[in-house]
Formats: sequence, C-alpha cells, structure tokens
Amino acid sequence: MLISDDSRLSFEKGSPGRRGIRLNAAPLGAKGLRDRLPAHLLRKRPLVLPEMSELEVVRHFVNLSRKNFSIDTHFYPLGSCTMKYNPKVNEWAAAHPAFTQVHPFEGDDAAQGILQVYYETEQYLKAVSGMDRFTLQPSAGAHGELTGMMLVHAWHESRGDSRRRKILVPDSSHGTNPASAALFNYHVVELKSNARGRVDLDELRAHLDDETACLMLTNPNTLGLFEEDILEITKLVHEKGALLYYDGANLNALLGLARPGDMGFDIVHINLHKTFSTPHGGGGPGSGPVGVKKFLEPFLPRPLAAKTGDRYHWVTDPGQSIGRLRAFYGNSGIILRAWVYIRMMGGPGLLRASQDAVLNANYLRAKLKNIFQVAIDEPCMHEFVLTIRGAKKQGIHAGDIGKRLLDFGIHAPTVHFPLVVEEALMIEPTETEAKEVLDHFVKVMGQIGEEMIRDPDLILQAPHHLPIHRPDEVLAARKPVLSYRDLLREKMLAAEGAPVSP
Amino acid sequence: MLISDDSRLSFEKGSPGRRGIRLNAAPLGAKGLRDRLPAHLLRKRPLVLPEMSELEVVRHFVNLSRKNFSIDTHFYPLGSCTMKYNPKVNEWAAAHPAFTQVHPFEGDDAAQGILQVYYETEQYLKAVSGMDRFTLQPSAGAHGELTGMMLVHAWHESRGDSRRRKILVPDSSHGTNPASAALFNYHVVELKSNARGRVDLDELRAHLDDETACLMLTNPNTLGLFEEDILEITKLVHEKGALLYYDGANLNALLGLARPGDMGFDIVHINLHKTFSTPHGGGGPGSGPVGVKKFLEPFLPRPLAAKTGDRYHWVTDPGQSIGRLRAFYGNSGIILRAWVYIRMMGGPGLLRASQDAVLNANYLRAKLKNIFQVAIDEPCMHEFVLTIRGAKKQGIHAGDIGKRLLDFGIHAPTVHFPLVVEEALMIEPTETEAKEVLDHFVKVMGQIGEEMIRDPDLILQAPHHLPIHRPDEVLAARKPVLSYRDLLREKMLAAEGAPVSP
Amino acid sequence: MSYLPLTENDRRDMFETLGISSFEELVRSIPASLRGVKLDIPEGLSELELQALLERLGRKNLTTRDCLSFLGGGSYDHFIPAAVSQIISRNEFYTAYTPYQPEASQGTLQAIFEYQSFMTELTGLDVSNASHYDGATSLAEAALLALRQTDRATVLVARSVHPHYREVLNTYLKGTPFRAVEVATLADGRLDRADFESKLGPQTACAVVQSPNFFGVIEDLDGMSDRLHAAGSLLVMVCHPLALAVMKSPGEWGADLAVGEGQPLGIPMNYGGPYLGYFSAARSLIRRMPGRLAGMTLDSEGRRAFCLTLQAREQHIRRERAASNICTNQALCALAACVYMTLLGKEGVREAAEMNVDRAHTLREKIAGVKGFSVGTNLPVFNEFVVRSSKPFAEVDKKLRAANILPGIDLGAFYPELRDHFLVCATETKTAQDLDRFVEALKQC
Amino acid sequence: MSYLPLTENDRRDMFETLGISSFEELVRSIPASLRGVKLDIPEGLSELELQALLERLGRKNLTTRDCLSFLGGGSYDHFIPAAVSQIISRNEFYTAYTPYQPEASQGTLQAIFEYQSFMTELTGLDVSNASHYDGATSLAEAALLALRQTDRATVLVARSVHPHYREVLNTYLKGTPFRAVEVATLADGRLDRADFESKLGPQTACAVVQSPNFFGVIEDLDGMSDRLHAAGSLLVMVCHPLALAVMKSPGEWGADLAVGEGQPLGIPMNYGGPYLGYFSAARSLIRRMPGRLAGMTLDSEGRRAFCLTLQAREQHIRRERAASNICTNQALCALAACVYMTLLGKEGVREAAEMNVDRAHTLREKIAGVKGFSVGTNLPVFNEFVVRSSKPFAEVDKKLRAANILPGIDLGAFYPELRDHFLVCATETKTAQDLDRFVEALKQC
Ligand SMILES: Cc1ncc(COP(=O)(O)O)c(C=O)c1O
Ligand SMILES: Cc1ncc(COP(=O)(O)O)c(C=O)c1O
Repeated sequence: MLISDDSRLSFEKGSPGRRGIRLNAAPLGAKGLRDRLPAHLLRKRPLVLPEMSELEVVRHFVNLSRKNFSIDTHFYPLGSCTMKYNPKVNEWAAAHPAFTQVHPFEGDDAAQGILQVYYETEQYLKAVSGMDRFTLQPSAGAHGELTGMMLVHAWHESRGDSRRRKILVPDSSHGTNPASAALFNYHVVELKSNARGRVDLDELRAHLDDETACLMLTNPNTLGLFEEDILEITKLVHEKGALLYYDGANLNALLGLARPGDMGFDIVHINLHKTFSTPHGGGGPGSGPVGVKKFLEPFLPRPLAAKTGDRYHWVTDPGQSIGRLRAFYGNSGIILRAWVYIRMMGGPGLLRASQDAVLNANYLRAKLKNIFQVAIDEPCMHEFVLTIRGAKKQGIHAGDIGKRLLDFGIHAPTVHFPLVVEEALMIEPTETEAKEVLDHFVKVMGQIGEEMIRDPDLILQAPHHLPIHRPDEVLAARKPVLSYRDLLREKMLAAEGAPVSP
Repeated sequence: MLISDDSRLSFEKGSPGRRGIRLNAAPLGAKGLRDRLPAHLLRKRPLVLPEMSELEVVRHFVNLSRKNFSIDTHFYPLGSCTMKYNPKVNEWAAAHPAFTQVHPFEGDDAAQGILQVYYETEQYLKAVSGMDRFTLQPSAGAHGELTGMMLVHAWHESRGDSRRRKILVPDSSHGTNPASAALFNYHVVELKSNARGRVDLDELRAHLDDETACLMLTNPNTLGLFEEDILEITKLVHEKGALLYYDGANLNALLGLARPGDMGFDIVHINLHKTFSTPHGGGGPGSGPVGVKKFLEPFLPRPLAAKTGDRYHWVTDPGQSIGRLRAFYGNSGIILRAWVYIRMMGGPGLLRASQDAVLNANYLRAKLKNIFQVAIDEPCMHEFVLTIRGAKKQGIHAGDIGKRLLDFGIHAPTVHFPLVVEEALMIEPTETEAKEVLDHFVKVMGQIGEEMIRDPDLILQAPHHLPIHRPDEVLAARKPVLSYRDLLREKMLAAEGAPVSP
Repeated sequence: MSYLPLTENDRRDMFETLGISSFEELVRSIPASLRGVKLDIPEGLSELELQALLERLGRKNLTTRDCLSFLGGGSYDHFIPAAVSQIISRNEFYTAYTPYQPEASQGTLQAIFEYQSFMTELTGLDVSNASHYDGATSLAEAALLALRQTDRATVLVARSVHPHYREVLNTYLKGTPFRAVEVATLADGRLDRADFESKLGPQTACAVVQSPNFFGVIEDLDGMSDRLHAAGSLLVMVCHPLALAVMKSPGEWGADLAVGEGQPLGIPMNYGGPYLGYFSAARSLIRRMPGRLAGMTLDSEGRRAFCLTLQAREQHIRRERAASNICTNQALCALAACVYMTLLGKEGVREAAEMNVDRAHTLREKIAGVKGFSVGTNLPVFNEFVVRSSKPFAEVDKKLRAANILPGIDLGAFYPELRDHFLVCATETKTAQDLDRFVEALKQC
Repeated sequence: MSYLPLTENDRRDMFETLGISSFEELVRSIPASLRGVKLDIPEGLSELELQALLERLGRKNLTTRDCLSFLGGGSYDHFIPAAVSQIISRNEFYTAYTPYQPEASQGTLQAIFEYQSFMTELTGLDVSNASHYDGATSLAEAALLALRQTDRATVLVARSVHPHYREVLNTYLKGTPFRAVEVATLADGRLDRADFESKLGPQTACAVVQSPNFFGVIEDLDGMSDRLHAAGSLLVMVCHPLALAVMKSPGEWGADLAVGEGQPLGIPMNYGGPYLGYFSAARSLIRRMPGRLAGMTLDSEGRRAFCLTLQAREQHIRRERAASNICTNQALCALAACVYMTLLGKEGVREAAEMNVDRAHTLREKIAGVKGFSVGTNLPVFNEFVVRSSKPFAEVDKKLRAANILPGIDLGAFYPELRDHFLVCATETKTAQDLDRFVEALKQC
C-alpha cells in the first residue's frame, strides 16, 4: 500500500505527554510566567493541541501530500488558472536566507537587494502591459481588482464626479470581478455576451451612461477568446467618461503579442501566480500587482518603489493615494519568484511562452472538437471551453467528466464557470506541457467520450481510483464540521443520541 | 489515479531537440571546442541522453519517488538496518551552504567549522564506544571492516607476526564481515553458534590458534542477543594473541548501557547511518568511523583530526599508518548530520534512545510470540528474529510474509539473514516508533497469521496493492538488462526474432 | 527560453493539425494596430547566471543572521523548525491549486481543516477560515463583516492597533458610507476606556482592539464585550497568535471576531510577505465569513472525507452577492502554520510563548537600568515594549547599527507624539548573551 | 531528548505486557561489570539552540560563495541546478533503505537503472554499478578486479593519477600479495609511454591512467589498450565524468574499466564528501563487478519491473566469496547525478563540458602572459592546468587569499619535484570578470 488510507486528524494521533519540538524554556529572568502576567490576563481554556513526535508529524503531512494532485505529479489543465510549471530555481531563490530573513522595517539601505527586485519587477510588468506605474502591494488578483475599484472611485471623486456608482462586467467574467466591485459598494451590472462569446457592443452601449464608473474586462475573456472589438469598446467607454479595468488573469495569452495598455485600459492587474509561474500553494499565496496609466499614478497605494542614482528606495509621499492595501510592501517571496522567472525567460522567452500557450490550446481544441462540442469554435487564445450539454439526457454533467479524468491521473478542467456556457469544461493546457501530454489527454478524452455512450455509470460514479469517492457536500454544508472541536461536539451529540454527522 | 503507472525511462520520454537546463555556452575565449581539443581526442560515439523539459524531469522523478516505501511514509522494521527517524534539522544542517560549498583543499584555517565537527564527533564516538581514537574516513560499515582488517594486519606485521591469516566470524554474522576479510585476502573461518544463538565457547576454542588474526563480532549479534560470555570471549582471543573486531551495526542497542571498548574489543566500526540517525538515501551514503585502542592508534589512516589550543587541524604525520582509505577526509555531510543528532540528543537522550529501542523490540517480541515462533525466546536487545519454518509445508517462506506486509503499508523485515535461523524474519522497530505503530503491526501480523491458515495463496501472491507484482528475478539475472543501451539491444534482437526479454 | 517543451518538430506537426502555416493565423482576432509589441526586457539568463546574480543581490540585504535584530512590530523573528519548510516544499502541496476537486485534494483539504482547528483553539472562537492575505486585510474584512452584520456605519479602532492595519482599514472604507473612528491610547500604552465609552454610539458596528497592542501591552478588556454587545456592537480583536498560547483568548474576552497576522507561526519574515491573515469568528457569523472553509463530511461509501463547504458565501458561486471577493488566499502559509503548531504541539507552543514573555520582560528590566533610556510602562507585555531615548533616536539607531544591532522601530514615524521612542522586540530566539550585548551597546550611546 | 515517542504511560504499559518492573530486567545478559557507563556527552540542545550553533560554526568555514576559488584536483565547483536538491530531498528517496523489496522500491530501482545508463553512456562501456564510495575506492576495487581477473600481481599506475587515489590503492594492496608500480609522467604532464612500455610485464594485471590527469592534461592513449590486451592486461581509466561529454571515452580508447569521481555531476563539494564513485566495465567482467546492479525485468503480470540483480556477486549472498564487501554505497549521490544528467540532457551536458574547456584554456592563455608565472604546457586540458610561480607559492597563495581569491592547489605538497607549481581549475561557473580579477591579482604578486 503506497498511499496510506489513514484519514485521522493530527489531533487524533499522538499520545498525551508525547513531545515533538521542544524548546529550552528555562527563563533568563528571575521570574516565571505567573509573575509576569497577572492571572486575569492568562488563558484559562486549555489548548487542545496534538502531542506527536517529529516522525509522526512528518509522516502525517507527507502522507497527506501524497493524496494530492499537483502540477509536479499530474497534468492540470484547469482553465483560467494557468497551471504552468513552477520552476525550481524560483523556489531556491525564495527560500534563500538572504531574502527570507529580512525584516520589513530594516530600512531601505539594509534591503537594497530585495528593493531592486521590487523595482525591476515593476519595470518588467510595465513593459509587458504597456502601463505607466505599478503597485506591487495587492496579494492576489481579487485584491488587485479591489484596488482597481478604489482607484476608479478616487479618480472620479478627484474630478468631483460622484454619481458614478455602476460597474459593468460581462456575464462571462470571473466571480471576483462583480464581487470586488460589490465589496467596494459599487453597483454591478452584468452585460450579456453576444453569440460569439464576446462583449455585445449594443448591450454595452445600452448600459453605458454617465453613472458608469468602469467596465471590467478580461481579454482574452474566460472563453479564451480575444475581444476583437476591444479598441471600439475602450473608445466607447472612455467617451462616456468611464474607466476600463483589465483583469489580467489571462495575460498568459498575450506576452509580447499585445498589451492592455495599448488597448486602452486604464487599470490592470496581473496575477504573478498565473502568468509569471509562481506556485499556487494549494490556494495561495499569490500576488496581484496593479498597473495604471500616468493620470492615475497619484492615486496608487504608497509606498512605491523607486530608484535614485544607484540607490533603490520607497517613496512614501501620500499624493492623492487611496492609501495602503496591506501591511508592509507586498508578497515579496512571490514577487521574487516572478522576477527570477522573467530574468530566466527574457523578453523573447516570454513571447514564445504565450505563443506556445496559444498553440497548445488550439491544438487541443482542434483535436477535441472531434469528440466534444467546442462552445465557440474559433481559434482561441490560451484556453477554450467545451460544452457537454448534449450529455445532459444521460444525466452527465461537466463535473462528471472532470471526476472521470481524475481516474486517469489528469486533473479536471474548470467546470464552475464561465456561466455563459452550459456544462462548460474550460481547458487551459499552458505552454509548459509537452505535445505528448496533450496527445495523451486527447486519447483519454476519446475514451471518456466512448464511455459516455457505452457506460455512463462509469462516469457518474467516478472517480474510482482515488482515496475517497465523491464527498457528500450537502451534508458538509448542512452540518458544518469545520474544526476538531466541531468534531468532538458532533461526537458528543451523537453519543447523546442526536442524529449523526461524520 | 494518484500514483502514475507509467514506467517509461527518462530516455523513453522527451523529444529530440527539447531542452531542460541550458547554459549560456558562448565561449569567453576566441576559440571553439574544436580549436582547443584535436579531433583524435574528441568523443565520436554520440551520447544518447534524454531531451526533456524541466517539468518533465521533475514529474519523472517525483512520480518515481511516489513508488517507494520510506521511513517518512511507512513503518520500516527492517532488522539490522536501524531504520530510525532521520531528523529534519540534520538535513537542514547538511544542506547549509556554509558546509556544502567548502572545497576540501581550502586549508585548515578556512574550514574551522567543519573541522570542529570532525573533531567533536570523534570525541563523542569515543565516549559512546570506549575506544581511544577514531578515523572518520570509512564511508560505510563494510569500509570500516576493511579498514579494521588492515589494522589487524598492520599490528601483527609490526610485531613480526606474519603467520596470522585466519579471521573467525560467527555463522550469524553479516555478510560483509567474511567478505571484508576475504577482500583483504584473509582466510575466513565460520564459527557455529550454540543453541542459544551465541558464540559457542568450545567452538571458539577449537578454532583459536596462533594463526588467528582476529575475531569479528557483532554484539548484540544479528539475532538481537547480547553475547553474555563476551568477557570470556575477548579474554580467550587476546590470550591467543589475536585481536577483536567489533561490528558496530547494532550499537543502537547499547548507547550508555555498555561499551565495546570495555568489553575488550580492539577495533570498532560504527554505522553513523544506523545508530546516529543519518538517512539511508536508498542505499547510501553512510559513514563507518573506525575506533581503536591506544596501541593501534599509530596504524590508523591519516589524516586525523586534532585540536591545538582553539584551533582545529589535520594531523598528517604518517606514523605507521596503513595509509589513506579514501580521497579527502570522510563523508563530511553524513558526519555533520551525526554531530547534529548527538548534540540534539545529548548523553541522557542517547541512553534513553537505546533503552526505548530495546523496550520496543521486547514489546513486539512478547506480542508476536503468540502468533509466530521466536527463534530464541529470551529478552532481546534492539531486535529479534522470528522463524516461520513451520509454514514451509504450506510453501510459505519468510519472504512471502514480508511481501504480504507490504500490502498493509509496512515494510518487510529482513529476510535474507541471519543464515543460522531458517525462514527468519528479523524485526527491528527502533526507538522512534510509537507504541501505536507497534500495536498496529501486531494486529497486521495477527491477520497474516490467520491468512497463513485460511488463505495461503493470498500470501504467496502478495503484494496485491503495489505498482508491480513480484518481479521475475531469474529472468533479470539470466538476461541482464542493466542500461538503456541494453534495452535497445534487446529490442533489436527481439525485432530480429531472437527470444524476447523485457 | 527555458521551460518550453515544444520543439520545432512539435510546432510543425501542430501547425499541420491546425491547417495553418504561421502562428499569426491563430491570433487574427487581435487588431493589427495592437501587434508589433517590443518587449523591453533583457535576454533570458541561464540558471547558472541567475544563481550568481541572486547571490549578488542577496548580499545587499542585511539578514537577521548577520546582525542582532530587535525589530518586531507586526513581523517577528521567531524560531522555525527545519521540518516546516521541508514539509511545505512537498511538490504535491505547493504546486497544487485550490482544492476544488476534493477527491484529488484530500491532502490540502485535511491540512486546511487542521489549520482551522488550530486557529479556533488559539482564538477560542468557533470557526476559522482557510486564511486571508495578511493581518491587515483580515482586519479590514472583519470590519466590513461587522458593518454588514450590524447594519451600522462606524468602526471604533484603538490607536494602539498596528498603524499599517489602521491605514488599510481606512483604505477599505474610503469611498464607502462607512468610517473608522480612533479610540485614544493612555500614556502607558493601554486603551483609553473613557474615550471608548465616549465614542461608543448607536452607529458603532464594532470596536477593534489589538492585544498585545502595537506598543506590546497586553490589554485588560474586562467588561468590554458586555459593553459592546449591550450596545448591539461586536468586539473584534487583533492578536499575536503565539501570545494566545498563554494569554486570555478572544473567545474568553467575549470577542466576536479575532483576526491577525499568522506569520509568527512558522513563516519567515520575508521582508513583509507572504504572510498569513487569520480570521476567526463566532458561529453566528459563519454565513457572512469571507474566504474558504474546509469541512469534514462523508464520501459516498461512508468514509471520512474533506471538502470546501458553505461555498454559497463565495464569489465563484455568488458573484456580487458574495461575502467577500477573496479567491486566492495564503494557503501555503496556512499550511506552514499548521505544520508549526503540530510540530511544537501542546507543550512546545506554550514553551515558545513563555520564552517570549520571559525575554521581553527581562530585557525591559535591563534597559530600564540604562542611563539615557526609560521604558514607558511596567504593564505586562508579550514580546515587545516601548523605550524612550533621551537622545535623538536616529543617533541611537546609527550607533547600534554600527555595532551590528538593530535596536527597534522608530515610533516617531508612526506617532508624532512618540518622538525618540522606539519599539523593542525580543522573541524566544534571543539568548542571555544577546540581551547583554544589546544593553552594553545602549550603554555606549 | 527529542525524537522519542514513548511516553511514561507507554513505558508503563509495555513493562506490564513484558511482566517486568524495571528496564534492567531486559538487559540482564549484559555482564554487570560492563554497566554503569557514564556518557561524557553534553546535555541535548533544543533545535533553536542547535540552529544558532550551526550558523556560528558555518561562519568559520570559507565558502566559494564568499571568495573566488580556483581549486579543483578531484573536487569541483560546478553549477548545480536548483531542481537537483529539491528532487533528492523527496522524503521517499532519502529515507528509504537499499531497494531489497522491489515491489516497494520501484522508484529507487528505476532511478539506479537510469543512473547506470548514464554512466555507461559517458564511459562508453557496457555496464555500470549502482555506485561506489568515491573515486579513489572505486579505483582500488577496479584494480582488485583486474588482479583477480588476470590472476596477476602488479598494477601499473600513472604518477599523474590523483595522489589520494594512488595512496588508497596502495592501502588496499598493502598486506596482500599484490603491488602497484608507478609509471612516470613527462615534464609536460603526459604519461611517459616509454616508461610504461618498460614496466609492462607478464605480471601486469592492468594499467591505470587518469585522463584528464591530475595535471589537467587530456591523455592521448593511442595504441595503449591494444598494447595491454596483447600482453593479457587490462586498461583502467579514471576520468572526470563531465569531460567525457566531449572527450574520447574509455570505451573508445578500448578501456576495460572506467572509474572515477561522480561529484561533478550535481553533487556539492561538501568538504570532500559524500561523493560518488562510479564504476563501469566491459560486459565480460560483469560477474566480477563489485556493488549493486539494478536490472530490468517483468513482473508476474508481464509488466516492466526493476530489481537488484546478479546478487550472487554480493556479500549478503556469497559472503567470503563475494566480488566485494560493499553493502551501503552512495545511492543518493548517484540519484543526484542521475537527476543532473536528466536535467541538462543531451545538449546541456555538452554545453557544460565545452564551457569548462573554454574557461580553462582561456585562463591558461591569460596567465601565460603574466610576469612571474608560466604554464607548464599547452596540451589540451579539460578544466585545470599547472602554473609555475617564480615566487614561493606560499607567498602567492597568501597574497591572493588576502584578495579573497583561492588561486589553486599547491602541487609541491604532492610532488616534491613540483615545488611552487600550482593546479588551477576554472569550471563553467567562472565568468570573464572572474578570470580577469584573478589575472589582475596575479599581476600584483
Ligand atoms: C479570470 C480571473 N479573474 C480573477 C481571478 C482572481 O484572481 P485571484 O485568485 O488571484 O484572486 C481569477 C482566478 O482564478 C480568474 O481566473
Ligand atoms: C550487522 C551488520 N554489519 C555490517 C553491515 C554493513 O554496513 P554497511 O552497509 O554500512 O557497509 C550491516 C549493514 O546492513 C549490518 O547489518
């Protein structure tokens, strides 16, 4: 048995009195804890924590890790997530003590190395995006979007224009776009896409008015399609005095091919954890730098990285800044990885990366359209969307295809959006996958296509070869067990005869 | 599918022209390779090497790793191998650039840190073993044994005694003991053990004579039994003018409990990769320091670590040294790990380690004797041996039990020795395993005990839940395919109609 | 051009499959006027060159290995067991995405569940999310939650809350109908309860108190939550998580929300990030909680299984009606904290916390005896405290840096009234020799 | 006392199971006079203390990050891709034992098989073992093999073989009926073929030649193997493995055995170890090969499988009749070499080798022009060469160290005739600036 079937929590392992890491807690001063902190400031409720040896802890987590799919073990064509290879030299750099062991308040002169990384990363992002200035504070894409909304607001406010409370987003947009606007108390208006999955110019015109603060757009959009009318769109929006926000989650399609700044976008965020190869870490951390055109620079969060002579430093003049978006400066370890990636790839390498990402996606699209329906069958950019709405009569949903893929050691494509496509499978191979991997994927999809006809149950019951079958998500939400204490409570209730949950 | 079933070689992956790591090979000088090296010194036969992207390489090896059992993923009670936990701080230390990036010829003053580690490790090993001086050159236990044979020879030679060509080893000894003696052209005589698995004093007396150079002994021996007559044994041997060599592979039983030096041994090797927690690395590297009594010090390999005032340095005076056993000084990275371990454990911790190792073994012995026969049912030291000779009528061998254990996620005990016990299962739990793990093991062994009666085939066909079933070892030896080129050749032959091997 | 596996042959074959003769045919939907980008980015380096370059840059950073640092103030130099980085560097952890496919992510999901368990233990509250960006943004989201939950407009924030956190909160509220009102600090560093009382009003959604606060002081919040709850408001606490191993927990103080910076739990200082915003709440607030939650359930065969749950709060389901916009969080940092807590365990966590209390108080006593320096207060602290210098702090700082010591954070930069005060932090990493060396150096000032 | 999971409760329960009341009852077989050991070893440290201590010791080593080093001579500062250590640090690799249970060790076994494939490629010979301790011991075992195979008594060894290797060989032969005879080196560093001819005799089991030899010179071995084979002797070559990517291979020269140090293939200098002895041989010698061999076979269902094979050569089966006593080898280092070769691949390995040739020749040309220094020869080298100083080398060394440069290895320490000669090594890690800095510093001498 290679993968342990033990699903006990750390809390359920170990033994009372067993020790993992111990410290030499002998006090340096003459007094003990109770002399230092009065009783009423002390914790009463005892901490329920595991008591495990270091070996037990290591085995626990190593075995947990072995239950995961990941880029380094599996093909992971999760659309919109750009699951490209995370180069190992990035990890080496980010783990280097010369960068990890630096305190954020050491002062600029004591941090010239990392400051240079901040500064140069900004220059590279400017080059890639065509924007004029960046803040590297935002910690993820959604954080960048929120920053963007604040910038939009600050700009209109600065011009005395406070009617603009409306944010337009296409119905194909990622959930964070409307959510970010709403978090900032903006009013969200969703634009219906046209039959070719793009922004419908008439629909846009119909909703654009002098209460419109901004249009948020992903380009290529979440169907992997480039907005051909982009120049017309940005012109229309600008004419109405609104701004344009670019969700850069799909920038991996465009490096060196086209720039949001040139398209007319005013604000851009870039996901370093997508386009610039930093790892997803099981959900984070990421980094979502926000770039703007010159006229918005005064509003950017402070501090900003700058270089005077040979010296790198932070500029803290408040200007008309919207203020700070997080403590300190940014996710330095992620920014450092992105810097390493950009230096390794170089300009020509980045262009090639996008070209190959687009080529890989189109190749898959061409191969798979013989088996499944492509939502919008045109040349795509870095990703494309299949629809399996035809299989609904057999009760098979897109999610089921995803589950079945797991059996073959392939991660499921994105299935929870874009909402504009029924039963969507959003597939993004990225440029770091070899043609052989794509061909293998096509073969597996072909087999699944046959199974849909021959043996739908095989798909509906999938996955068959993983540590668990499908979890009961309804039960999880109806009776949330979210911590070890919840579990203990549930067990107590069960012992008292209450209906059982896990 | 969590574990890939792909068993292709790296050579069979990738694609011509694909690149992993590239270097910027632009020459600094004016000339190219062919101007530097004349044609007749250049390689003609092209290198057949993989052409893979970095992601492909990472996936290849990560997936390979996932096909292994290891301490960090599985209980590994492999007798005689002391598969104890490998502390992570050891690995941190050994990977520290301040130790990895040091060239062996930098000179003593540039290497005071690592020299201190060599020096102190020697002091600790002296304390643990009761010996007077150590060389840290030998790279493994067997290398230490060979060193020992050379020391034995040098000693006798130095006294003008050149008749002594006989080395005595018990029949329970590890294969390296006779092999090391033989490698040095010594004549090996095997002593039959007595009914209690120990050295038979009469047998010893019968073979001891003035041609005997040395007796090699493991104590506790490979049955996990302490040689109660050890003082008598060493006395007898010394009286005959022969020396005593201590194979320290089982020293994990004795830290702080008893010392080979006190028992009368003249030469000792210690396996840092067993007793002192350094990892086995899939077969190595290890380190096998050799310690001697004062009178043998002049013969030790040079250089030796020394301290003068506050300064650490190498002593290179040849003395009557047998010479050098390897290039440079030793497996520094392994020695450093052992040093860290000793510093972390401290004297009392080491004693406790041995006590717990002995307790764990006896606990298992007591529990398992209800299921299987213990070869010599007495209190054992750090390990013990079961015999399943009773199951031979069902065609079940010790090895089959080992294979069946794999199905339960437990590594097989040692089954290929000691040769004195028929169908032996040599079990060494080590002190780093928790009681719960031992109890689980007992439960599994109980189930296997039942299967032996109920369903022997289940055992004979085991393992059932691993990436491969039993490999055909006869085929492997009959038609050795030992490299990718061998495979290509086999394939060519097969294509030409020759009988097929893999 | 590393990392790109397509060979010229591959590209040719793929072009053929696609029936195209040039890449351009694939990107015809990009208007021609947008093309022809010239990327002003230097040529790629080999990894050999990159490694050398990075070493060079690294030498331009001063690390806490190279000096003796007493800097704290939201980023702490705590001991990190070697096992932490070795575990979180498992490829299967760090190269996985958010665990949307539970069958293929039981490792990550169970680890998040355990992380949530640790944070609820420490905070004494009922639920914890899977992480937020950092302590500051976590606080901002907590305030937004309170505003929504109470349907009120004001957030009271102690002036002793980390200045960056207050700035971030203000940023989040700017342009909204909501605002933050500052509650004063007493001269000894404690919350000014009278000022709090005077500002508590019918529009108060919550009060935000940090403890240990930015000046290091452990607050006595006796009666605070009762007062707030009686007024229909919530109590939000910001805490150093390791302090909670010994300090009365937010749950015990009656807090409704506890947020803060999880960096002390096994995460390096990293020049300020990536860190770990933790976010815990009372059960009643669960449906408004931002961020991901891992829950325990059963699979179709009745086996224990983990999955993301209550996703109806989240943006990918609810879009503009979501509880928050957060998507990517700080999962790997949460894993580090989880591993750290598991490794230290019940006793180790307590030991670590006690050592901080010991080091800080011991050092404060020593500095109190140095001429030219005085300590603001003798109130209990966790691992940092305020020192006042009779000389300009810039001078002190310069002298100590020359002796390779970073004496602390200039408080004047954040609080004009605290010119020549500095914040000194001493964690469990400091030895008796370290403290003595510091005190000796101060004496030379 | 870390790492010990038994609690007092556990011990009590286990004592009960065993029916004992004290540990002593378990160890009664140890004579009383042996007991009462007092371990003179300091109390254990916490990991926090240990980390600090190790950092302190580390600062007492001079690393090649801190200086510009031109040291070679059997240990080389080569570029190592970051992926190597990340892969070999996989818990499943480094905490596994020798793959005796093939079903539970396919990962290690396949990796060894691939390592063997790489070494046979590089050496051009038929088979490679799974590793030996280091280059020197690998050579000693090769000589023993040749002695056994030919049933002869003498090994001819070039004086230009690494001095440590020759010492080790002598150690291995001392006390046996066998002996090593030195073959002279010409003034320009090449093997003295005339001396070889004169020493070749009916008792010659083999000749051992290193290329590039200890002086850096790539030997021209034209006719050598024919000559030896005609005499019933074998040719043993010792080679820098990376040099074999461009240099005529042992197989092509007709060698029977190729051994040497695999450290250049992705293994750090580690102050001399752990390294990697590689060992390759012609197929006819396979049954006498020392060490482990991984073979490819089929499992009972006909699937490809790997296992250790030809174990009848080994000590655990054959005991005193084994081909060698080796058991534990350098498996993890072999894995590192395997990963290194795979990462660099066909082109990368060649590029790395060519860069060495370029750096060494370029530097030699530059140094040849510096007054006070002369280069011994213009013969082709791989990455090192001999420089003669007109001043005492100790002075040069001291001056360059003051400029933070390690100029090379003092050859006088190994060869009395080479006083004030030093061995300079320049690998692919050296840049144009590095070479210039070195040359400038030499000019200042
Ligand atoms: C199109 C799109 N926009 C925005 C986001 C949000 O980015 P983040 O997860 O970094 O907050 C995503 C993330 O999946 C995305 O795919
Ligand atoms: C009893 C005994 N002696 C000697 C050895 C040989 O040690 P090494 O493998 O380090 O060469 C072993 C190794 O398994 C052993 O168990």
